Amino acid sequence: MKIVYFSWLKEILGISEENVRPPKNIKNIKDLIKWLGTKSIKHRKVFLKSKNIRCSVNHQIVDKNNKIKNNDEIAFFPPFTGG
Amino acid sequence: MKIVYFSWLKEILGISEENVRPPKNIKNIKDLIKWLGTKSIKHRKVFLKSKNIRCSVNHQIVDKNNKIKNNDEIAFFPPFTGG
Amino acid sequence: MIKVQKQRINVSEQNRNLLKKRIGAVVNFIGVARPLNNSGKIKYIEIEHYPKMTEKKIKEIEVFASKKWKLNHCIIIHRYGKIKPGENIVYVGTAAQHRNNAFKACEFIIDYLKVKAPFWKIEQQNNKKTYVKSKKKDEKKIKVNY
Amino acid sequence: MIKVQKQRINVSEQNRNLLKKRIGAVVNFIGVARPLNNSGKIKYIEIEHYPKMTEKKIKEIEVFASKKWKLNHCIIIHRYGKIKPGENIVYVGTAAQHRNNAFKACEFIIDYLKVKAPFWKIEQQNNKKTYVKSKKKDEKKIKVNY
Repeated sequence: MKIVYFSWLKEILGISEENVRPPKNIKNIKDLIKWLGTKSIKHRKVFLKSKNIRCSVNHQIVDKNNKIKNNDEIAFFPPFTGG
Repeated sequence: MKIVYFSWLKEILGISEENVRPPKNIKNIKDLIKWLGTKSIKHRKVFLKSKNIRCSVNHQIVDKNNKIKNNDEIAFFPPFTGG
Repeated sequence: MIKVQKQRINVSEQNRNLLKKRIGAVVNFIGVARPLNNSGKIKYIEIEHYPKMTEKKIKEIEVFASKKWKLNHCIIIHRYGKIKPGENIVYVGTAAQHRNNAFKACEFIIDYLKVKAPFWKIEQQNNKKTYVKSKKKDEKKIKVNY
Repeated sequence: MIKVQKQRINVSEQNRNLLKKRIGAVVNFIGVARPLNNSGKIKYIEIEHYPKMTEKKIKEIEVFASKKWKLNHCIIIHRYGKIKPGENIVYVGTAAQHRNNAFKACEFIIDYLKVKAPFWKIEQQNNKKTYVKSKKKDEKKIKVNY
């Protein structure tokens, strides 16, 4: 599973993407956020603020109950500020 | 008193302006329209359609009860169609 | 800045003018002469105006809109004379700190130009000359009085 | 036509493209990088985006707006990378038979770009880098769902 980070999430983590293999009980985005938050101090810092984090699965915006699969590309980012 | 015509009024009358000296009882635009309508067959043709005619006095749009004075510039024209 | 002119409007030049001040949002409207009316092909349109009144009326609209929507810059240019299909007729450009104001002002200005500025259009076809009629819809759209 | 690009937007060229088809009304919006924020002068902004998602999202907005407002032509260009104050960031151009549609579509597109397209802005000042926060006002403005 590929995880992609943007904006301040990328800056805090110091990486723009990583490949992870979450355990089988991680079934949706909410679970994934909890699990990712345990990976490192930096991850905890990012995912503690998860109310301000938006997320996409395979380039579609989804809410946090969205199911996830092993070969998904999952992205975490703050609300958009283009235009 | 200078009368100025635009658009189809100008075309029907064959003139773009004329100087007139209406009698003293012609006090407002409504009176003036009636009086101008008696000047010629062409004038009658134009001023019979006076519901579709708009009017300005000294470059200000006015309604037909507007008073008029001897040295006013009065213009008659259809509704605007610019833009 | 307002202008009533015979020659084509140089849209690029006007946009450069609008963008000179370092503002957040620029909106512009360009009205283009149509190639057809209900009875067929149009050779050209011809716009007549009331010179002594035109600039004054457009200036009033500019001043009102600039104040109401806090514009940093406002450009209104309207042509008269013969205009071929596809050529521009009118340019309205607004620049403001925030896009809502730029949009509202631009739309207001073109709405008001349509019903408050002394221009009259003729559509010239092969054998026919039509005095364009004003649209009731346009007059109804105008709510604000100034 | 949509584009996500690093280089400046050639507004004149895009307006010429919009005007090519002989339509009645052209509206365009240009977003410009501001020179100041609440804490002072901005040296430049930097826009990051999500390449695999950006064009897809913008295309969705274009298709929706073109259909809803019967556009003859629609151009959306959004930049990413470093942008200096006064430079353009985004261009939205709409061409339609009637001006109401061109205005509504243009405003809709920029509103949607703000909250639906995956761009993130950083403001770089002398000693300070700020991740720009999204405006609640912008999110509230979006009513239509598509």
